[in-house]
Amino acid sequence: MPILKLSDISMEFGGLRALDSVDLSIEEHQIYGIIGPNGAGKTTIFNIITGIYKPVKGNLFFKDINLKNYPPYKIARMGIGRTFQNIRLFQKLSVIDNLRVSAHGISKVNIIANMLGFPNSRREEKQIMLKSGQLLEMLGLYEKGMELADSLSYGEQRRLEIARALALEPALLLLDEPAAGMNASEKIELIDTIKSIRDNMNLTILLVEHDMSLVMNICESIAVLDYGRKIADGDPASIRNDEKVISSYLGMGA
Amino acid sequence: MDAFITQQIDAYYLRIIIIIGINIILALGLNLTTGVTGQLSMGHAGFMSLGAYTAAILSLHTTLPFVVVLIAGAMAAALFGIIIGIPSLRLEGDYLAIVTIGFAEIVRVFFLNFELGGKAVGLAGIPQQTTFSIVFLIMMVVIFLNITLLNSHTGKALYSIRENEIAAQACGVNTTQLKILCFAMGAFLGGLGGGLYASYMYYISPGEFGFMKSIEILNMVVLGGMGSIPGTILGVIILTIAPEFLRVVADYRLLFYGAMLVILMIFRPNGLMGDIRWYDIKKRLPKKEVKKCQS
Amino acid sequence: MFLQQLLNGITLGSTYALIALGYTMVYGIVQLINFAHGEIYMFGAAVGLFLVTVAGFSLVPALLGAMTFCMLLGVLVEKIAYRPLRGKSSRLSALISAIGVSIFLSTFMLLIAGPNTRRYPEVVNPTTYHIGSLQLSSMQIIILLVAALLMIGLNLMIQKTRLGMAMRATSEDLEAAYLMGIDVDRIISLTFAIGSALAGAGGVMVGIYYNAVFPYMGTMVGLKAFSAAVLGGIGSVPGAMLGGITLGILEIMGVAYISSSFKDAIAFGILIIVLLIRPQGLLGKKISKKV
Amino acid sequence: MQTKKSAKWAIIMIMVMLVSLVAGCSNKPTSTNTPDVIKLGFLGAKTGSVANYGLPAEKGMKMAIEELNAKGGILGKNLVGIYEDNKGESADIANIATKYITVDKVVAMVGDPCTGLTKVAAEIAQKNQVVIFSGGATGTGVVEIGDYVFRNTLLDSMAVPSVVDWMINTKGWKKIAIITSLNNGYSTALTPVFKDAIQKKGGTIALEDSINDKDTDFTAQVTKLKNAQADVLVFTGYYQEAALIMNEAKKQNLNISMIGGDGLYGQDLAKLGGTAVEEKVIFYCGFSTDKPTPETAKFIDAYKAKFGENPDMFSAQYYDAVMILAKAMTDAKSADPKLFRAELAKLKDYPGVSGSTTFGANREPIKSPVCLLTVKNGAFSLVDKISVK
Repeated sequence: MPILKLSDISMEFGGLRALDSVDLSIEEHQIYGIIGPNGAGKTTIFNIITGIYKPVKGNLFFKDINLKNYPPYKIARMGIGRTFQNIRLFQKLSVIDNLRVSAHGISKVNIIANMLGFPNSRREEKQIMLKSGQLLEMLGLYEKGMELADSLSYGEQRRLEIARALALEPALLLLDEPAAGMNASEKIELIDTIKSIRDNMNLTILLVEHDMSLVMNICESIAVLDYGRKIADGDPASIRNDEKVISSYLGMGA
Repeated sequence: MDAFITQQIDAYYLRIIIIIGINIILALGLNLTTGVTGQLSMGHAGFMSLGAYTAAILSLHTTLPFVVVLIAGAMAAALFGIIIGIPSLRLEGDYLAIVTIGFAEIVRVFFLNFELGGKAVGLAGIPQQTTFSIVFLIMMVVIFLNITLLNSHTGKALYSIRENEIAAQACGVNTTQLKILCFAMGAFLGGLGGGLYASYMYYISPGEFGFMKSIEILNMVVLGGMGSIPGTILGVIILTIAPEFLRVVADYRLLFYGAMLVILMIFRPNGLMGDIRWYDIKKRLPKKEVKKCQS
Repeated sequence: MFLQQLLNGITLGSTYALIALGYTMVYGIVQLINFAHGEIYMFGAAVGLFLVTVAGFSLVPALLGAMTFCMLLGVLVEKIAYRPLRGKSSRLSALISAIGVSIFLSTFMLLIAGPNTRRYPEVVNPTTYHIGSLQLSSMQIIILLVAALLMIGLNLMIQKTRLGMAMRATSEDLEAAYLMGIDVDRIISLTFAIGSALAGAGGVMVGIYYNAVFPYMGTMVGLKAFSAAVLGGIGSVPGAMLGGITLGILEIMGVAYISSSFKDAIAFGILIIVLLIRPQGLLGKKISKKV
Repeated sequence: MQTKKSAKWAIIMIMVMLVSLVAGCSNKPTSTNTPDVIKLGFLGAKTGSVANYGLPAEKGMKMAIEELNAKGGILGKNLVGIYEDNKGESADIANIATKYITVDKVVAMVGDPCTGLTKVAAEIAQKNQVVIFSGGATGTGVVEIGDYVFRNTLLDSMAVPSVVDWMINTKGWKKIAIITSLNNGYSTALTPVFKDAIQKKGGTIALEDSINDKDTDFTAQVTKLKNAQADVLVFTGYYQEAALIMNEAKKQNLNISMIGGDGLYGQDLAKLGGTAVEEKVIFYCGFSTDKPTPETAKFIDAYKAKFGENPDMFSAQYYDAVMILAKAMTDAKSADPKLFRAELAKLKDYPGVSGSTTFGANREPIKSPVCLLTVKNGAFSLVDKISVK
């Protein structure tokens, strides 16, 4: 059974069709890539999955739950974490506090307990700190844990976004152009990180990217978008040989 | 305790200290809504007047204990906080500011027409039940709860709304609920401070809770540093004491006050202590674990 | 009586609209509630009064003098209090700075002129025209005409001239406009200049019409005018006009037929309702959030 | 780096604040107990929206103190006035009253012009047993606060019935419209007094309407007034709005007289109203610069010479308040509020510049006569003097 299934999703902005009857099916534990040129509707798909936009047509299921009826925060709590293409960190919070916001999302303790410092709240708080510390370690941000997010370097900010999404303990992680603005060696490092996250944390990863090499390298399955339509999907090898893809995308010398 | 304090401290200074205490309660309320959550509220005086009038009327016409009176005032304000919080879900920034200004004006006009509240004449002879120890006690509780709340993960979620609402939602933060909650809590503290104020001043009238009062409280939060508890407290202390010292140059006081705001915003836009992170001093990162994953 | 009240409302509304124009222009470009705008309006009234009574000017030179003064004042305020904040600090800081300027200016006027209300001498021949049961004073006609002319002129300038185009570009996206080679600072200065000059003109005319000039005259009117701008759709010039007149009529009708006790509450209450139903205002563009 | 620097800076700031606070608390000012002066505290606004009452009041008080000191002071001691600005706000007046009493050690406070603010200060004065003497609080519930509270002003409850009687029986104005300024405590308190008197004297109320202080647009109210076809308009607010209402009435060709209380007594009534108020606005008060008594004439001349403007009711009442306090202290041979307070309560037929004053059994002032003033050629002129019944 696929963990995420989009069927016949369409989206419009002021009469402009951004997505046109897109179907996607993502199996559990996959690293799934969506590629396409700028404006193909990649980020729109993310915004639909996470509930920021509601599609004009179609349905989307996450483990049998129709996400259409849920607000963004509930979708996040179900176990869908995401990063943003244009980094959206909580700039004036410390690195570890950025993670604690996500931990709040899945916390079981209510605000009163928090305010009064009940034992269950304190126990949970300790747990959260511990887990957040581990995540920071994993993404190589431990030493920066107490700094403000806006004092981090660009690469570190990207990794912090991933860490923050992971703090939601997601079953599905959405990465929006994780390699944007990175140099070759950073990209290699990123590939390792993504793979190890998937393996160690046992989750499914969906990423959008226009860097072909990265996608071909780590994705087990790929969908290609062009002008809001899915023109192909399959494993990297078949995508590489797909004629439509070559003509509309690869052919342009990527 | 109050007897001891009254003996030790000159009445004039004691009065200023008590006013500082009340202002801290008021300002910490606004700090929650505007400083922490980033919902610009320019009608805090409206909540304050709701609390003040409720408490004043109750203590004039009933024999309820003072604590009950205070809480009733605060609850009345909190109720309106929720009502005003609802537009904050749809409106942002300056639009919200205008709605809150409008709300405070409506409340003021309501009290101008409110028979039981003495209309424009106001209410006089409110029993003076606010004492140093009561203000001090409530202030300490409020500060304590603010600190525990803002240091908890819920607190961080509140800040995250100010920092980036969309990302906050993507992190599973129920921004709708927290925004309304913050408006309610801010209004609650506004009403609480209002009740204490009414019972301390003997006399309240609608004119006192005008736009300038809201601005005064906002300035306290901004001067100290938005979202910072020590900052807000410092802002309150400075802006409560400064006018007393500046009385010497009475005529130029407001002039100076205005100029100070501009200069402060240019040279320290985050307020005096907005960019200091007291948190660092208190909390440490958990110990580094033996590496479990081989990345 | 209804028609007379309607006319009263339109005149009051035109005064709001004149001031609202300045708010809407500044807000449209730098997204700042220029709280000092009400005080600039007050300065306009005061300078005009000074020119008429002390310097012995007649109406038109006094009006021009007040407009020039306000223009300079507006630009100065922008240079000192807002420009240093632009880009590097939050909108709230800018707002606080604006409030600071507002307090500073009204206190300054209080110190140099005293708290008393003053009146204009009769610079306009106080003729009253009768149309049926309606009465229309010469000053009312002047206010309505000037407000309409300024609005049309402003709209033409924004729509047709290069400067207007640059303004629209800047309000659309400040950074992009900068990259396109538009001198953003100059455009913002000009916006403040034009908005402040309008406020100055409004100050003189309202001062003459209502015969009242005092240091705090700008505060409440400023708030109302800003509400009018929001009501009409902030950033939109016809919106400011429509919002101002709507607010004026609502207020007067409230006083006439409901109760004068709740005059201000009616104005703000309607504003809140409009904002909840149509947050972008009557004529504003709906801005979809970019994610 | 940045963080460390600002942290240090902030800590220094806090230290400075705390030290100054502690220093302020512990360090009782040294100048307090200089025994050779008697201190009086001024209560009134010098800035803010009611500064127009506080400023002339301050001048009146200053003048009285100077005159007394020129004559050698009281009990051989010089008088010293302390003039703080309360901005017309109750939090400020409370702070100031407390400061006067505990830091400056005043024996009496003079003020405030406004009833509400006077009540705030009176509570504090009563508690600390310091005399407070208001030169303007006309509303109810002031002297009830306690036996240290006095006022010297023409009470509305005494003046209004005579005035209404004059309106109805002398002038024949029976259909009366009444306008209240809603955000003005003085006005909302005065309106019921007028309504009560109108009912008792057999008048009818044709229209009840309201405005707000600091409004400038009264077109709607005047249009309504015109439709109501009343004989006369009673306006209970202040002179600024009175002038603007009359201006608007003139614009709408409405020929109506306006009656009001001493809130209309401000020099600016004539300046603002121009021809619209000439002989149209009539108000009662206890002080008139027109046809003055010899004492009043002397005061007016001295005031004009000193400040270059005419005194108003507040200057006169503050002047009188200081003089009455001085008399009480001289009579009691003491500047101790506990002692001279009793002398003060005995005051009878004091010939002040604002009319004669007697304190009745409940310490309420009985002032006579009531002057009805109007504006004639830009100056206040006496219409009638009626005695209080």
